[in-house]
Amino acid sequence: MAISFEPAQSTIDAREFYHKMAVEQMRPISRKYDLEEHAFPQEWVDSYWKHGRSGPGGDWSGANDGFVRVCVQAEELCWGDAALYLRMPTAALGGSAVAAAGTQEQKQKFLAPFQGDGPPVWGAMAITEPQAGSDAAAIQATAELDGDEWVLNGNKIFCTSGESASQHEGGFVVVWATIDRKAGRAGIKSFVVPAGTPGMKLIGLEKKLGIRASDTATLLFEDCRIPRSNLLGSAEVKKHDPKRSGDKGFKGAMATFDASRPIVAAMAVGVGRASLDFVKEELARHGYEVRYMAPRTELRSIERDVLEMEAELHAARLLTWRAASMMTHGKPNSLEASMAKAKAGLAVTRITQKAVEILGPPAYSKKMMVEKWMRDAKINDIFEGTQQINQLIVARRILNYSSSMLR
Amino acid sequence: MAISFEPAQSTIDAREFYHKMAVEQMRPISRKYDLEEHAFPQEWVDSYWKHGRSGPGGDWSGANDGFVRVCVQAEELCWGDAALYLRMPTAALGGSAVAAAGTQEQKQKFLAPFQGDGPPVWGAMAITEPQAGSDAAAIQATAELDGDEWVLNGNKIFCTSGESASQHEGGFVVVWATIDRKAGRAGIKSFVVPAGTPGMKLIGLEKKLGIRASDTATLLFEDCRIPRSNLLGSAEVKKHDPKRSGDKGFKGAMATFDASRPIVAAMAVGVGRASLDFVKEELARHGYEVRYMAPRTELRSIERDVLEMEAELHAARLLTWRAASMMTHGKPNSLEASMAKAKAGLAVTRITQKAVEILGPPAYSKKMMVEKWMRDAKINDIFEGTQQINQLIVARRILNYSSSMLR
Amino acid sequence: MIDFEPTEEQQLIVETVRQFAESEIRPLARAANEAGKLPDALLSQAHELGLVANAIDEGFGGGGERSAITGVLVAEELAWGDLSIALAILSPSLTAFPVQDHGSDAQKQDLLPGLTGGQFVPGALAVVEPRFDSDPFRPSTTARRDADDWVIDGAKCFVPWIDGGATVLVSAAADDGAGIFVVPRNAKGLTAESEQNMGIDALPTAELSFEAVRIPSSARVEGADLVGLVHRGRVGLAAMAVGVARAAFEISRDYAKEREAFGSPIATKQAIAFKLADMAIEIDGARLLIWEAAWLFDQGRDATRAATLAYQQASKVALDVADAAVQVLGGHGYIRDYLPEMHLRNARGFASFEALTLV
Amino acid sequence: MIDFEPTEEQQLIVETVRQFAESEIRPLARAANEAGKLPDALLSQAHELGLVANAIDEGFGGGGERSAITGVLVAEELAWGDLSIALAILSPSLTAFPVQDHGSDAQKQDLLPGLTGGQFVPGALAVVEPRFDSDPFRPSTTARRDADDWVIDGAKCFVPWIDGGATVLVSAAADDGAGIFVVPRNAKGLTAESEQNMGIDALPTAELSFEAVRIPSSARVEGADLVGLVHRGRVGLAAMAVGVARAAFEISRDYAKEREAFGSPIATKQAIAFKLADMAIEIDGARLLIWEAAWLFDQGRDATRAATLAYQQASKVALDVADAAVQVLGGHGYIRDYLPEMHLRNARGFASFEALTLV
Repeated sequence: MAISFEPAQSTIDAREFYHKMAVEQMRPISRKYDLEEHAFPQEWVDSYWKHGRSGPGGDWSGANDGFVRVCVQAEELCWGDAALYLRMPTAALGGSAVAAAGTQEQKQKFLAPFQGDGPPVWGAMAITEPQAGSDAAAIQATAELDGDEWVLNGNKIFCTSGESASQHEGGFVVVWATIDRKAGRAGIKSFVVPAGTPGMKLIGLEKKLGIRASDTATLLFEDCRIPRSNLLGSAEVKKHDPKRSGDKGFKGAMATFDASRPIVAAMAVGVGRASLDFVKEELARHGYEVRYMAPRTELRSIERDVLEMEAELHAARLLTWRAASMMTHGKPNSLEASMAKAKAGLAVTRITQKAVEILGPPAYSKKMMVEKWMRDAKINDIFEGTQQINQLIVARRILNYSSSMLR
Repeated sequence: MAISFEPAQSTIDAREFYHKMAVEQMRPISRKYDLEEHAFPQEWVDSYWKHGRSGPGGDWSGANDGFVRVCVQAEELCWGDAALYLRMPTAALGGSAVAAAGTQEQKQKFLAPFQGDGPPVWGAMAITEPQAGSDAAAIQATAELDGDEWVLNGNKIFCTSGESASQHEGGFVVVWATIDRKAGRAGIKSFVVPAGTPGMKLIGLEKKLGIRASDTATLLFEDCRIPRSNLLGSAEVKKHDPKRSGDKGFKGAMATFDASRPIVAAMAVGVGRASLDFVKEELARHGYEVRYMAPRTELRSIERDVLEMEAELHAARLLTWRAASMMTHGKPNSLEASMAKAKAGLAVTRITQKAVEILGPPAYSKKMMVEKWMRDAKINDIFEGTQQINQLIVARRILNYSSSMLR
Repeated sequence: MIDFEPTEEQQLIVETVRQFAESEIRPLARAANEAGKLPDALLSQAHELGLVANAIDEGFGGGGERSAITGVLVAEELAWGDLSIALAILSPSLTAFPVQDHGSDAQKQDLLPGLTGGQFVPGALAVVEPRFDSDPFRPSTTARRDADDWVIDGAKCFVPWIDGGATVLVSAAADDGAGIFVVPRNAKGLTAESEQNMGIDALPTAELSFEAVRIPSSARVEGADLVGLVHRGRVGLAAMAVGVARAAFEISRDYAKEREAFGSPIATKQAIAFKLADMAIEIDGARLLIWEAAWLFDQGRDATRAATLAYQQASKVALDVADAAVQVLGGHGYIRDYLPEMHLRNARGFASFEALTLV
Repeated sequence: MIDFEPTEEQQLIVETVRQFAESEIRPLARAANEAGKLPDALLSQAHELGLVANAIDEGFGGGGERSAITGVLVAEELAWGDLSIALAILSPSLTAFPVQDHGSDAQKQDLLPGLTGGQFVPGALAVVEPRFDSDPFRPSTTARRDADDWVIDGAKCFVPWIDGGATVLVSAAADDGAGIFVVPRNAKGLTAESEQNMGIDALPTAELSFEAVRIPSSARVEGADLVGLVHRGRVGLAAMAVGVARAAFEISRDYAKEREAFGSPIATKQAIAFKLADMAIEIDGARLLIWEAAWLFDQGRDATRAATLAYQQASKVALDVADAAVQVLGGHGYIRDYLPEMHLRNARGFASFEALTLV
């Protein structure tokens, strides 16, 4: 091994493939689905299902840049449109949970439709509850065993792709619920609820600041029955060691964040780059060159802004790739994943906000896309752990503090 | 009353008086005492004692701008040199404590030398201990009553003017110590220890980043005996209500912060203005005008820096004056005093750091004063409650949280 | 003498406006935003408070109490209620103040009485241009003399375009310098296209296009001072920015005290509490800069520097505070059930609005 | 293939240098700073590690393993120990690299063997000028042809001026563009005045004044690329900035875990813990930018943009981190018993140093 920033050919291919898709399939409909909130982006779903999912990004377990390639895919597609990216028919976080904690049989059963020739399907993960926020241990939803079935009850909000995953046959929602409220975190398990299961009800869709083409659902579980075999991991509740995070099911589900955070960071970088690219194009169009060797005393204010945006964006990108690369090599990357997520979320929030300012009055109008990118970008500072949650994770790791020592 | 930013004539007079003093008495020796750390600035002490202390700043209880005038004085003199300002022969924080919590007799006795015709004298306050930091309730120094005397034992660090106050006859140090360790905060009292009292020993002087002309002393109290009447406030320990801050002595001493924080904020503003004024002069000298109506797209990077520095500095100044004005009118100003202190400390830290950058290579050299102002300024982010302590105070007030709810 | 207390009369006005904002404006804010439409009845109701009329000369039916300080106090409170609605309520000032300050007797007679009558009549001012390098002090829009007329060419954006207005004041470069011109909304060659912006959704604004728009020579506001006008616009906006920031701050503060995570209110976490403290400090700091600029206007002194700094600082603070408020609310900050996301969108506009209100 | 792991050999070098920095440099750092004097023995000791010599061609007694990546890895570790000492240890690179990369055979023969010998021989490079608007790419210092000589006029600052050096490389504008010239320290017309700076106290630096300094035409480093040189300087400095930042971060982290207030370590307070988290994140982000720039050098590709961004980011991060470290230590951060105040002073210089080391 040696430090290198030369992408593998397969990464270059992936970048080209997804960039083309972003330019041709996403950008043309980007504003439309921003304005028509909650409309189903049929053409995009079909296009991704037909061409996108077989593109050179999906399987990263092989050689070359591994998980970095997944990040490059996310960056390119979110350069296209972050909301449409989230709306793609994929197993998403639900799939990661199944892959991380499911048995071979579960993987086969639930993930197969995503490879198949059937109609488009979605996966989703339902964790957050109205009163719980980032505090997974405070989950109130319950799962009770009744004969050979688990009976789920509870209310889940902020479920990305929750509408698609719960309504389109073949998809599924991974639901976090407790099987023993007294056991705290140890009692929390995750369950696969197939689309269309009676008792899983779509209650509403959030109206949001941005990423309006992505469905963010509220799901109600009322005596929702699923087969016993749909539990991910073990049903055992380890009560005696409150400091341990429980079994493979919980841990596996938590571990999905180590993979999802670099992806979310890469998404952020994609949106940020969309803004930055556009700013540079517009500046060039108006005859404002961004100089890398301008004398400090002659540098324009907006030039410095662009230089800072570039540095911040690329630092975020490299932190992201590092976390992804560690994942490829099977190294623990929780710290680095949270670093990347925290950095990218904040950097891109600022970059996209600055882009609107730099481009002046026209950029505040919906005639240009920068205002949308600013709205879209902000989600990256919030979901998959807010800025603050990721700072907390980083802080605990660098201080070597447990979660009880640093709250 | 009506919103007005027109200083009273007496404030204008004070500004002119102290500005002249800053230009003529402070600036010429500023570098000298920065380089000769711990040297006694005889000429400045004499000059202040002879001319400065009778200037139009001291007594603010009268009409006009009241305490704002004291802030204007601090700003002007710290524009001259913050370290020499701190080294002035005044009763300083020790004096404020006596004024706030002392009896008529105590005031007469301890403060008279500051008005008199004798040699220069200093007051000081000794609170911080090696292990206590900002946590006044954790004070370990003890005071025990033995007959008609208090016997003090303990170790005090970061005592501004501690050398001068403890060594020059006529001065005094107000020492915080507990008379009942079990009582926590309620047991903490303040005591006036006259200069030269046996058992009060000067152990060392700190070598510091900046404000090198100001003496920052470590004082050791070993069976240091003072008359019973040197206790400020009552000797009673109110044990039954741990939430109350104790008696007039403690409260009075704490209340001195409501007055001292605006002054410290004004000091910060003075140092910041020194840097900003100099930056603008230098820019003008090099033909760089700072334009207030430049088109956004044409603004120079360093021009924007200056505009931001001006706005930040003046916001800090106005927050300071507001806190001071409330004090003049007898309104509770703890919130506003901490706001001013937090803002000014941080703003001026950044302003002075930026000034060194803007002026390029020559500004990193000791040939110019900006590097010194950057070093001096940082103290304002630290003493009289760090940035963080003041944020904590502000947060508690705006949230209406007690100190036990927000730690 | 330096003092930070508004007069008793001003305190009374502030109290009245604050109550109006709280009980009348705020409850309608979200719906107006989603509908992209002003609540018309509210404008009439607000008109009865006489907020603009009070500043118009008595000779034209006004209260004769022009004060930029009162103006910024009122602007902050209204914008605390809702920015779009605040801009609409105060829009008559956009016509009234330039004409009152610099107009001819005929212009005053023509325009002012309508603004002090029983009916709400909106005003309009076109200063910002839909260009990357829009510069309010140096308009690209031109006014060319042709015989006894002025002929105007160019484009403007962010022009409040509320139903019921008949004229728009337009800044344009003439051969003797930039000036202000009174243009009828229905002038030939003037077209208005509705804008869709990231924020201020409820306020109808238009992008105006002037193609050889011909107006009589008397249509110029002869004494008009574009520089002063823009600065008064900036200070008014700055006050509104502080109003928006205060609204976002208060909502996030209250949310943080209510919302529990890991067993206690999130406001008990230093990361949240200190953020709130910083928001409070920055809001107060920006407000004081604004007050000073307004005071300079009222003193008839040069406020260029003070207004510039206040506008710049308040724009920045509003954006930062609104962003922080969204962050404090977390997922709830990102959805339109709560107001901070709207505050964030609104706040981002201040850097470009320039003269969407006047004090 | 994208990869973030140094080679095994590089890891070994880093480990060695880190140990040297920890056990040899760090213990002497404060005393050297207070004395304003380098610990001479340490330079000889460091010289034995062959850090610069290893990058010089084998033909001149070096190791022939030139790598900018290795360079930045080493620079960070040394600066983590102490910036002044790190700059001194690596100063031979200031002479070696420009000559090796672009010098004539005669120049190489003249200068390189001395740097690979048994004795530490310092190098010197004069690029920054003591002017407000100093621009490393466009020197004000001039080199004028006169018969067979070059005549140099101008001034430079931040020139490392360690005892034992005989020459200084100087950037100057010639009629055919900016170039690099080898000037003997004792050249007539060259005067060196010791500098007193805010930081890097232990490193002797000089402000040089050139008054008609005459050197032979062969003294120009003919192929020298000032632009590339400055960028290599910036990247080396950026790596040192990260080293300084890391040192400040670690000290404040350890302090925060030890220091108690209100009954628990201050690191358990979110305000402190999150600050430390941000410091760690920014340090890592800046380091990766530096690695990429260094990698581009090693690939022989254009690194202008990457080097500029890395330098800018690392300078900023170092200042912010050092300032935050002082803040974490509170009163102790302000006194010279602890290192962060020195880190702060050193960090502020990076924005101006430009080419005080080379990779």
